Amino acid sequence: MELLIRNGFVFDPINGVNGEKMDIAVKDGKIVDKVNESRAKTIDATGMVVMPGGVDIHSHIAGGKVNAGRLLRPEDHFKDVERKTAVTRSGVGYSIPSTFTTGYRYARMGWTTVMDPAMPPLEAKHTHEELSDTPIIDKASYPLLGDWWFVLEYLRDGKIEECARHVAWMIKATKGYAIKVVNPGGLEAWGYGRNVESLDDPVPCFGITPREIIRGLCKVNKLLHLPHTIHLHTNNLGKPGNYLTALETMRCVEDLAENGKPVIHITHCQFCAFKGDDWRTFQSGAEEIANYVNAHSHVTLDMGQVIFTDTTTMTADGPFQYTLYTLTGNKWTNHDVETETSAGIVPFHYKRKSYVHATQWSIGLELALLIKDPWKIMMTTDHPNGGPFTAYPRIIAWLMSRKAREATLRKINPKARSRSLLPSISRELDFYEIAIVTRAGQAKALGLKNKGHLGVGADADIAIYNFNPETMDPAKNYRAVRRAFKRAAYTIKGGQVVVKDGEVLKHMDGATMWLDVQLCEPCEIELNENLKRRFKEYWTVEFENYPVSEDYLAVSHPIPVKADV
Amino acid sequence: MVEKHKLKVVLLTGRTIEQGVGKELGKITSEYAESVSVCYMDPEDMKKLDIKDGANVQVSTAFGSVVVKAKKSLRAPHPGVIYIPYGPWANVVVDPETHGIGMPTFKGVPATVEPAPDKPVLGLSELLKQQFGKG
Amino acid sequence: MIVNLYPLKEFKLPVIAECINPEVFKGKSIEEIGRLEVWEGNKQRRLNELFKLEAEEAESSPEAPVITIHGDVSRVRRIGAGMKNGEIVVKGDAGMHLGEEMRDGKITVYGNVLGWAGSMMRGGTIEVHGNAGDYLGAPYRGSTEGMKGGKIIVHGNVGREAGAHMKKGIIKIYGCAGQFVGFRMKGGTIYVQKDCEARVGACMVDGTIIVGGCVESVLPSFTIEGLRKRVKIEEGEVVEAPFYLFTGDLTENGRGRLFVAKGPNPHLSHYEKFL
Amino acid sequence: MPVVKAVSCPVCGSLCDDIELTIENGEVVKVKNGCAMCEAKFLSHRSEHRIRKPLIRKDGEFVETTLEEAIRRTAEILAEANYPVLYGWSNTSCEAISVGIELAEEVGGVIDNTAVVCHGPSLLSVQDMGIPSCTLGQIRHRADLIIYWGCDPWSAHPRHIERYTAFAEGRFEKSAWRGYMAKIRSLIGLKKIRSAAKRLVLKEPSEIEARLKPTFVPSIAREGRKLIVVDVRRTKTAEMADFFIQVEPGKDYELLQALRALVRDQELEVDHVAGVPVEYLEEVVDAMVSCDFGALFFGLGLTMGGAKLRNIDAALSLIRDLNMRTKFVIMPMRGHFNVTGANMVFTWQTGYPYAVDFSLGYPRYNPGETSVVDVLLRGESDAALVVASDPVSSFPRKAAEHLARNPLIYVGPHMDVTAQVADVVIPSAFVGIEAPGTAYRMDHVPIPLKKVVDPPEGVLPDEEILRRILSEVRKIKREKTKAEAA
Repeated sequence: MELLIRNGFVFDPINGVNGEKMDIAVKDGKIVDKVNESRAKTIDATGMVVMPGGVDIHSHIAGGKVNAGRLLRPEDHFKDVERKTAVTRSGVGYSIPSTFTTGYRYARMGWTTVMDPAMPPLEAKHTHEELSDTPIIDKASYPLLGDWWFVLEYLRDGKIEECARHVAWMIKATKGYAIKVVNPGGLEAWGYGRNVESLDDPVPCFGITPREIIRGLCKVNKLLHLPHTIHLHTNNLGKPGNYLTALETMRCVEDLAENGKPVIHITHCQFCAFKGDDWRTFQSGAEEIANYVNAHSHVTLDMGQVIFTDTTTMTADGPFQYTLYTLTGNKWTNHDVETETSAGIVPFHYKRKSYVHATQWSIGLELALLIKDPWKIMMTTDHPNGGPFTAYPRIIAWLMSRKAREATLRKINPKARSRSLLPSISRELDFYEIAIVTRAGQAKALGLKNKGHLGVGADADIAIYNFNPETMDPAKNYRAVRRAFKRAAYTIKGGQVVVKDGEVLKHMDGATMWLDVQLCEPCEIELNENLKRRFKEYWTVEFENYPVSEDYLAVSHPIPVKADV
Repeated sequence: MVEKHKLKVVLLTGRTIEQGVGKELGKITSEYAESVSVCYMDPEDMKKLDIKDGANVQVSTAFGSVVVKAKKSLRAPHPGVIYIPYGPWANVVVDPETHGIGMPTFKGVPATVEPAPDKPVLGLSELLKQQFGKG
Repeated sequence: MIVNLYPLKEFKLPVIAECINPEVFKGKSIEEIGRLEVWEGNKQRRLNELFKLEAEEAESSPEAPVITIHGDVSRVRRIGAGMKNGEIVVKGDAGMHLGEEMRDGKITVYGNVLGWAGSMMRGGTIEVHGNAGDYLGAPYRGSTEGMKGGKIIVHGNVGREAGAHMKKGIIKIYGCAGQFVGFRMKGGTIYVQKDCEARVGACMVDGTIIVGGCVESVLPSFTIEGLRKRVKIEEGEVVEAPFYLFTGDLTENGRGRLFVAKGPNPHLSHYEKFL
Repeated sequence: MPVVKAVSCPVCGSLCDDIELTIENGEVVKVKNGCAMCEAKFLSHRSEHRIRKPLIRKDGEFVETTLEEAIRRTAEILAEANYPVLYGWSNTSCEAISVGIELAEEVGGVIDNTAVVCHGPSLLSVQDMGIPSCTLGQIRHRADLIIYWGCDPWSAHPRHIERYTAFAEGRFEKSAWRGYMAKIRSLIGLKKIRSAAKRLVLKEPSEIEARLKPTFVPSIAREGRKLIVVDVRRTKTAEMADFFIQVEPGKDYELLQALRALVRDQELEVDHVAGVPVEYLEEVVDAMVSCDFGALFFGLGLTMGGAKLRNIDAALSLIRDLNMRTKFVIMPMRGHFNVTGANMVFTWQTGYPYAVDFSLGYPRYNPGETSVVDVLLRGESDAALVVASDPVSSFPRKAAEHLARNPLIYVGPHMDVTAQVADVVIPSAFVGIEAPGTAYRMDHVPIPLKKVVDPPEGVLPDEEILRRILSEVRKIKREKTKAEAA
């Protein structure tokens, strides 16, 4: 199968291509130098933007928590339905779409790779069953390891290498992709309804602090040579004044950086860039965070942008979700997972007229615009926490157009408007920068070699948007930008045209990527014996029933990693 | 409460370990039929009706009537409450009303119990024939 | 215009016909109306495959059409859903979700109506001369958006959870009511002329419930406030009788008002010692 | 003899996965670690009551047929139906359920699982309130107060208490087994003392009681894990409890609301609630708010009668209230081994846990309207496929009647009650014994099911049967489209 995309404006930041008119050739699912023009199917992309397929570094699309959210909210689904067609399955939205709909909606916007950021290891099979039912897109998931008893105990005892070996086993056993840490120490404390409040607050019953967990897992990550850094949801998330915690967290691993490479990813940073002592004095801490990030190279961030809509918040941060429930009185689901982690879900409505919500909206955009290097900040909504991923076209419009931002600013809470930094920011991202914050930067941060670019050998995941940057100014025509990104003219996945004019043409499986972490051989057996001994004490399932076998992955895509231990 | 050897009671249906084992052994086994064509009663209520353990009784509700064997409840005292394990016999007398939620009323149905020494407890296939004309 | 609908058969399958709505009929010819889409089971049909349609010009021509259904449409769901004006008259029984999310206009049913009548209603009037099913005026599953306005009158009995999550408006029931009248209600008024099953006003936060008949019991989480000689239901409708006034539900820090007629409820007399 | 370890038990929602089976000549001959139901199930695969050949009803009697014929007939019935019902799913694998949903979508039917007649009301209330819960290990490690309300694990989930709650050994909480044994022994001792005292000392009984009492402190004040049982009858589980509350049938809602008011430090204007003195309730509430980690398990005693779904609403609200004071979780005691899995797969594919109506081409959900019992009671469906369940033995007669009146297809391993009134019967393999798959424990932990022996010759797993039906339905639809075009 050969394909030739002709004459589009290509934005491929990893290869330094900035809007040049060129052809992209595809053969057998990969980008190639050239194809036989008479045999190849041709797509005329004249007057259109061509980019690598979108990559989402953080989007809750699968697993126990997401499904508990779906179950919780029939009223979220019943007016947003997708009818079955000759090629597609039916489903529902809105903020937590069913699996088939999730795959289709991403593909319709030109996204082809999505990372689910929070997999409770004990329930990893569930995450994978859902990922396998999420069509078209490639995906992976990060196991939650920051409060796993093994990690707490080994790090407390200073046994970094032991810890690394067990983490490696866990990543393989859960078919995971990166180390996810959520409110380190806080989730274990939540087992008894408590929390930790600073990096040096000891974790009850374990004699270890969040700082030690973060530093320890950073070291583990390096020992294992994992392609992504540790992926951290900070302590004190969602609390006024937490920008200080975020800064301290970034600082606490400064010394672990080598060669200017990132060692930590602070996720949905908007939620940890709050200044103020309480909700009344609440304001943006984006500037302070941005200043720090501009001066350091060991951190990457994603936005966690807020959209004014009714959505469903869900994180592994049980105590945070509990706070959200006490603030709103809304329905509340909590799900603690033995020995490992927790989870909470609360529906939430971000309102334009609320000072706090409007300020949160502003913080996300301030971060993205004040951080100078687009490779350090990625566009997300922390789907569905800040809003559903289907809002990406709107965020792109805000990033590209001051006019778009002003249009929204006019409609928000006046106090929030008067305090927002946005009116003073003139920066408008161009398509090259948009390609970085929506695909290239994300692929790079994830260490995905074949994603996020259109160089020879890359996966042929391509998005074509019907917007002519030569004749139209995105800053002025932001509505056209929104329309273009909402319904891709074409989405090509693995060399196959899956979407045309925003309509899904094909239901196909995407791959699930996971790290096949290879340890130095002899310790594997030792490791298993050790695990087996403690299994009965720690978990309520048998050792051999715990790991996820490859059968659970519709299309398994192991990525070998050689570890140092 | 007792009127001509008829007792007004509240009917509950539910799980018993015997029913649990019986259903796993197979629904056409005699173990299953014997485990679910019974009605557990408070011993005091049995005295009122002047019946012994194992006597046939007729349980009637607004929705139907079925003959089962009375059994002395080991979970007494629960006067005025009878208990029939889930199964085709109980289904004849439970309240099908779901109150708009999909769940019929399997517990707490007003019922009467009366001795039925002359009426047989039907076997499963006889019961199915009687109720559905099939089976 | 008046549009008369006659069912062409006794429906066995569920029929979904939200197109039976004056707003939709407005400005259409009878042929066009006949071509409107409905679902019968899993098959898509046209309205005229299920109904015989007749149009007649009304003497005074109201702005929106009047739709009259002659016959049993208890299998037909979503009649008048979302309607904003005009009138629907059902001379027979009507199916579920009648007048769901209705904003204005009037629906009259000279028969019974099944569940979710007036669900999530915002305005307008529904009058049912027979009985109504469960969840009268209540929201969809998982939602707390109950009735926000309008009026529902039922001359017969109603099922469970009438007026659940109600915020505004009035429901008058001249028969008996099932369990959980006014469950989690936040405002508005519910009047039940006859008897009420248990758990009236459970978890109510605000609003008023008036019961003229016997209540099976009052929840332990209600507290007695006093005796009242009469209660006003709405402008021009007052019930003269001594009423116990309870407030609750304490478990929700509620200040909802529950009036229960004293006469038919001697079993509540023990509350008088707290007065 | 080969022994297979770490086998998951396909009976109840506890999904114990530590079963050891001894296999001889392709048959399970010995079951270790399981309860009575587990043993019965694993030994039943050799039962004489197995269906071995597909059956079709002709002139009122069953005749044996080929699998191809049975599948063709099934597909014809479903493809022609205007409003078919596809019911069951809780005793099969998630993989089979997934195919079942695709089939329901293809034929525009209503698909429902057995939750509708067990914890459906719980799910409805969860959709109103949410549910503060956890996995069972969390309770094993931490819970110092365990409440079973309207459920009798001793009968329905026999190993629940020993594996996950009061008698389990946890990291921070130890098993209450020894305390329980001591209590039993002391009760036996007490009986002996009493009768000895009567015989020898011949004192007034009240005097004996007065002397004996002080040494037996109410066990609710005892240290360590506590067990409270609330039920309408003194069940076996209730006998183990430190505190038993016998509630009047149908009055659970009042009791729960009263507890809520007490947790909120409000006074009640009544002396008794649901037949229980308010002072007792105050004692129970003390135990609730003073525990470090409480867990409430509830069963069908709350969902099947009285206030039904609102019992659960009140229970969930009670737990929400209690979380203001301490840590408390709540969990439904799910019955069939994979009813939770059925809810999970339904939810991720359609957005809703059960009672999904595909007749308009997209998922619609409204129990009471789209739930199978109501569809049957109103007489709307015109055909039914039953997989891995036995509705005729679990539905009220009137609902079962409508099932039996219309074309009815049964897929399952046993000659169940439903099979006996069906029109097409397709035998299937036992999932978890003869076919592998995945099931979800009551706390949403996915557990793999093993294949330990081969099914009888020619008998396929549910998943494969459903796939064949689906492809046959599609074939029939294509043929029909072609014929119409021509």
